[in-house]
Amino acid sequence: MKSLLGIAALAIGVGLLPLFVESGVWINFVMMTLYAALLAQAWNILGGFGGQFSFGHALFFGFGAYTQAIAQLQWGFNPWVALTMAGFVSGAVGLGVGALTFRYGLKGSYFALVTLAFAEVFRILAVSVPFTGAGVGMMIPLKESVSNLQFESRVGFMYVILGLLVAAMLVTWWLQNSKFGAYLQAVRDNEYAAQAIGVNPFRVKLGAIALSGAFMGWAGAFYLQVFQYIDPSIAFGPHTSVEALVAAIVGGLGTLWGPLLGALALHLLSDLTRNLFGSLPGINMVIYGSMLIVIVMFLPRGIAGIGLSVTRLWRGKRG
Amino acid sequence: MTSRRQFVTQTAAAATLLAFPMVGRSQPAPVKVGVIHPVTGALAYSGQQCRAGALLAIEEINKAGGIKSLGGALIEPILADAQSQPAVGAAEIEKLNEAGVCSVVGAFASAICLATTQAAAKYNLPHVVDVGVADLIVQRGLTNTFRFGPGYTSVAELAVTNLAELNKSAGNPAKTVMIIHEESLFGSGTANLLQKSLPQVGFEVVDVIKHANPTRDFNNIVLRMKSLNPDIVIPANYYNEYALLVRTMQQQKVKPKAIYSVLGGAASSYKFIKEFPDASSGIIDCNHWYNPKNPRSQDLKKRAQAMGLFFSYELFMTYTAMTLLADSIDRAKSVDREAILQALMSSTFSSHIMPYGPTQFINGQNIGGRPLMTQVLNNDIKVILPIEYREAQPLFPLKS
Amino acid sequence: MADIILSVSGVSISFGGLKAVNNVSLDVPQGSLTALIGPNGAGKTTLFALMSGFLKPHQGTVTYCGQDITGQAPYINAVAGMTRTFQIVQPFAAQTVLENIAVGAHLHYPNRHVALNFARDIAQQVGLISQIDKPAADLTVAGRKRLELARALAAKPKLLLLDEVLAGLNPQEILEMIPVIRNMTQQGITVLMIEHVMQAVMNLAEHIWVLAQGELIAQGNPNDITQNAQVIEAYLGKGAATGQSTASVVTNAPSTQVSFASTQHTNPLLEVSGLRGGYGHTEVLRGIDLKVYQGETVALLGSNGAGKTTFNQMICGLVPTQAGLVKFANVDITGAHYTNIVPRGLIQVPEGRKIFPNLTVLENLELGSFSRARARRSENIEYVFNTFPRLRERTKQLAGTMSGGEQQMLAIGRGLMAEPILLILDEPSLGLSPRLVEEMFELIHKLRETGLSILLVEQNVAQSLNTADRVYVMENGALKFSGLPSDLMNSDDLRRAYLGL
Amino acid sequence: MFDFSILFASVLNGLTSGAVYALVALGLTLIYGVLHIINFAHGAALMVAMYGVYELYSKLGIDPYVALPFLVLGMFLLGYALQRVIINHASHGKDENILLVTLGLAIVLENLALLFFKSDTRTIDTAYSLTTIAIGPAFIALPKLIAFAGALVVSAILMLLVSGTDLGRAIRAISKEKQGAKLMGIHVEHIYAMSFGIGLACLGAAACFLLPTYYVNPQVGSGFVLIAFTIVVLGGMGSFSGALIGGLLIGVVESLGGLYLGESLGQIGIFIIFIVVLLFRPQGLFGARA
Repeated sequence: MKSLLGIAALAIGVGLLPLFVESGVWINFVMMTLYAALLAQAWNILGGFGGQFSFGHALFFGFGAYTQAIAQLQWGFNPWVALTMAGFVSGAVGLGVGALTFRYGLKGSYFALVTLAFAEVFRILAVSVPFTGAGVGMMIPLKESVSNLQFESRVGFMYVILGLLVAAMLVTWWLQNSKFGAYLQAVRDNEYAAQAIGVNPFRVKLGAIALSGAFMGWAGAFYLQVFQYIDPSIAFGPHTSVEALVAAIVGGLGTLWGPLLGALALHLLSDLTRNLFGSLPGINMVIYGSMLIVIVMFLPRGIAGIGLSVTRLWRGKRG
Repeated sequence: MTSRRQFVTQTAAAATLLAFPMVGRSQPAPVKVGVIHPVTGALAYSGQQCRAGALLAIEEINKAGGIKSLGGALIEPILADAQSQPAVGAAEIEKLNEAGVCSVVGAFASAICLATTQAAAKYNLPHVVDVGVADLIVQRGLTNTFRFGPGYTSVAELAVTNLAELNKSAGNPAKTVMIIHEESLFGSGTANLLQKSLPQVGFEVVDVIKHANPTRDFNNIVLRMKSLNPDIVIPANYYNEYALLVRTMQQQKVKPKAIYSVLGGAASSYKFIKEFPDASSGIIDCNHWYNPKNPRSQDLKKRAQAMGLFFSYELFMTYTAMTLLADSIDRAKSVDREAILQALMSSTFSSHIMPYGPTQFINGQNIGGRPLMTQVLNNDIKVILPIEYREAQPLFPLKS
Repeated sequence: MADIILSVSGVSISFGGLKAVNNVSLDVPQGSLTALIGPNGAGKTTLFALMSGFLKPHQGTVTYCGQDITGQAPYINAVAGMTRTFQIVQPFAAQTVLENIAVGAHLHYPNRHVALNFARDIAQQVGLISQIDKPAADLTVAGRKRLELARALAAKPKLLLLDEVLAGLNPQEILEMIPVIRNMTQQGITVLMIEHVMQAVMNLAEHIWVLAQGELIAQGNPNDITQNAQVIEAYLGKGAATGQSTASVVTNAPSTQVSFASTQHTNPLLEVSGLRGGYGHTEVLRGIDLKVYQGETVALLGSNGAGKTTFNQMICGLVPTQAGLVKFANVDITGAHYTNIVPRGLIQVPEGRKIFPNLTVLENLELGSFSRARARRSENIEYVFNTFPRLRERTKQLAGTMSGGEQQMLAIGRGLMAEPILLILDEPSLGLSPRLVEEMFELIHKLRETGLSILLVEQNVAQSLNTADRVYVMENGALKFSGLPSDLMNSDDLRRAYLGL
Repeated sequence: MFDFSILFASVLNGLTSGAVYALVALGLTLIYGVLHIINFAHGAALMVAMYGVYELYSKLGIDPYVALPFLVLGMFLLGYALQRVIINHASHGKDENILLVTLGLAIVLENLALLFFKSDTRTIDTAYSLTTIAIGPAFIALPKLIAFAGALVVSAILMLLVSGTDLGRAIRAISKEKQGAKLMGIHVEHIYAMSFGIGLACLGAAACFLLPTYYVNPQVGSGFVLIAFTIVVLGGMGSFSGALIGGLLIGVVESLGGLYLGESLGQIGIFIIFIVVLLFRPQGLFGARA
């Protein structure tokens, strides 16, 4: 219950923000942070609650973005319809990848690397086949109207991403308070013990990767609507995968607020360093990278784990 | 370490620029201009070259007494880093807008320009695109976006007509063409255009090969080239891959009648010629190029080299974009964005170092903008076409 | 005879060379409380795995409620009402006790709240109610055993397989657990338990199966079993069945008696006093005082879970010491890093061999002299090969592909490579066939004759007693007996410790 | 569609490139096999080594092949220090943290390079950079031949080290049986660091063989990481012979793929192999079941 109130508070708080903040920088900052939080939360569903580390979540992101683009440009769907589709398509892709990888019992580094490879395969395909616009990428025309899911101010987009994030967080809350979630975490912590009391690990993992993929897909669709242009390396390149997993891990795996905290911390960090040292190319990223290491060194359980007892710092799930 | 020295001098230059306003107390308020480029990440080199070009222009303008119509107000560059990501570029525009810039110059790469111009449009913030050759940039009806240089369509078209011309004057020695391009927007876009238009002027495109950035090894591409044996090879890619490709051709003893690049990443780069005199010799390029007859371009070149920088197209393209903007601000007689937009739209800017026709912006594109044909001849880059800028006779076909 | 809920007929499985379970058949009657006992490495846990579907038998069938479930996935069996616990407790460490139990409860209660409430009832039953909000990782051994039980109970099993839920508990805790288990049968749950703590087995089980070397050697009610010569032999080793034969063995080892007496006055080689410690929150050792003199062979006996292995690891520097003193060759090595202990010649041949499976036999031996006696490596290899001719034949074979006996020899050989001053042998006879056990002890005799000091940690009592100069018996992390083998043979401590009588 | 001479040249070329990939992969597979770390800083480390080669050549005029021993030593020390000082402490032994730490290291190294060397691509033009040798109908660049031979030699040395010395035995022993190793007095943390050091030392060698025909810039490493992962998986994580053969194989696949499908699409073959191997033979084509 407390968590639900928290989510509500977040929704209302951010929802009212535009009344007090006009600064485009801050609105944009909030929007991009929520966006990063959505990526992280999506990754967290599979990585944090399911213990399955993916290095290729860009796969789902890319499918979402391209679905959004193709549905509009080639099938003439309304962007809102496309947005809905994007999540389902990516979820289905998740099912496919999961069915393959989990059926053959891949876990740990093996699962991580296979996801990486899947993302890369589809990046190359996207570069090579015509209906994705190949290397030229896809650009949706600039038609700013709510019905067209394009807003003249970032505020509109901020509400869209807020809605998506809240949905992701509600799902996460559900994971913490449902049979499915309990089973998922049981499988993460100990597959054998879980089986002994009636859990089917394969089905549970499938559910998780589908959910995770769906939200990643919505994030991709959102990206396209905001920046209007997508190309294979933006869609399937490693950058998005890394952004998602770093924020999730830094924030705290398998927690409700971790991904948001992680995204916030990392965005503050990168914006700060960029604005302070922008004129010395490189040093900002040096500081960013060092901070990443320092955070891991001192918060092994992530930012959300600060409150936890010492013993819990050291125990907990295995990758 | 020269590299470190370069780095220091460059940032020092930036620092002094930023210091200017404090120096002159009596100065009117400085004119803030956003300079946004991908100075870190994959595109860092080009981004930093661009930034250097902008800073050189601003230094020159400020030394010459700033913006006259604003009582000699100095230009204060607000630097921004797009980190080679469109999303970051867009975020940086927001930052520049809050910093109160009256206009923006940037952002080298097409994908980033798409994001920054659109973000700037939300604030009616004038955005001069320095390089960004993708035509999408100026085809979206954004009223704040202006590109002084040519887009790849016009470059490709000109390249094709010029190639036909060269070939005809040499007695049509060349029939077949092979296109090698990098897989992203710029390479693929250019390649598509060439593929369409080359047959119309009587060339047969025997193969089009796309490659990733980075590509570790060009031998198999060159071997393919060897077996298809095209008369002309047309590369459209970035510096690293271009350099590797040409070197590999030399290693594999593949000598087509011409290497005829379109916006070639290295073809008309002094860096490349310096490092690989043999591999580069004879290469023809249809690319952004300065007016060799204009003395200003020569001393700009010297200033750049004095800072340990190569005089690359990124540098003088952004330099020019910056001077164009300064001119418009001067004519606008204000830092009001709308006024600057008007000034840009009506600009007939002529005191620049580019070999362009009369400046006229239509839907944000300067129709006067055009590339030149250059060829690497005895370790220097010489203009071969059009005639009015010709420095040397073209060498075509290459005798081998 | 009540109808049969679980029936195993002729199941066998083997790993590498070792026949872990060999043609075992048994029928578990509905509603009964039965036990499966046998020395370590007898194949009990493997048999559980075969019953519950974690392993697929190479031969034989498993029938549950009249249906053939051979090799059926464990979770399907669990849905059908067969659940198990694990010898090595497997909590969902990151989650609280209540959450752990709730996972089980969800099998029948999809609704979260209902499941949590049911989980609370279960926690109440097994006496965990006070700790439901702790993370499972923070529980004591006893607590985790309870949790293991609770989680299985929450899944409302018809048949419950308990794998050593009492091991490692102190007598008090055991006494608390017994009613909990009995209570289950009263609820109509059929219970089959693997157990080492015999007093529990004896007063709980109505029927007992005895497994040894993967084969069913005896069954019957508790009294028959305790009288069964085969069983006694399986536990206490050859000759223990008849008292006087062992006595003779002890007495016809005068040399040792002398060596023992003579060393009395000199300083001990290994001197442990008041040693305490364990893992995380759980104290395994509750103050151990133990001495080994130069040239002596000392046996440390005790049922498993008694803390013997922890003791070994602690003196070798693998497990942190919480209190007490460890002196080796007159040097205080308490809490020293293992890289400072091994070079002094305190060499352990660990339980479960811990040889390097991906290295060849020769390489294993070579690494034996990694930090000691490297100079005389080749001579020592020769010596080891002469001691174990069978290893010489297998020089280039990957150690992991050898049979258990050969691996044990390799482990000892690897230890000898370091020219140990004191050699600790942890369960050297574990999981070996009787013939190999014989060989193993002959070897230990040989080593002892060479004047090597040995600390022998064993379950095979009679054999150990034949070999040792002095004996310690450990129970629940404390020493219950210390003295001469002959004294122990005639005392009840032994039978109590092993057969719970 | 291609006549023999082309195919022959393409295969030869694939082998020469593959040998260098193998060298990069050897380091990765060693680190993975022992520490079970997926080292994301591997590419960055390669980049550092390449700048090392560049600096030695351009400032001190030391030929890349002469510089090899220094590079190997330097990279070894770097690796040892990184593992012992940073990774080991920061990771708390948790996979996800190790992942982040190596990721962080990669970011730091890449941008330090950007800071010190600027972003421009650097190449060295040795006397032999463009020399080619005719083997039958094919031309192979001399440096690539040297790289091929060199890579084989280095991997041979590495394998001798790992199979023939106590250090090597200890490295392999620890990868499977930590406690047993401790009881033999083998210092686990030290061996871990040694493995990481040796892993990076391989990159030192790779850098020396690469630079005469390649270039260096702060991002150069990224181009080699993914392919190195592929090779490691193909050869079986932790298998050295696997990495070598896998490297050569991938080199050839890449070369022929590029020849027939074109460079961009040709890459896909590599990743399809990668996925298929992971699914159906996760122990790798040559690795033994873990």
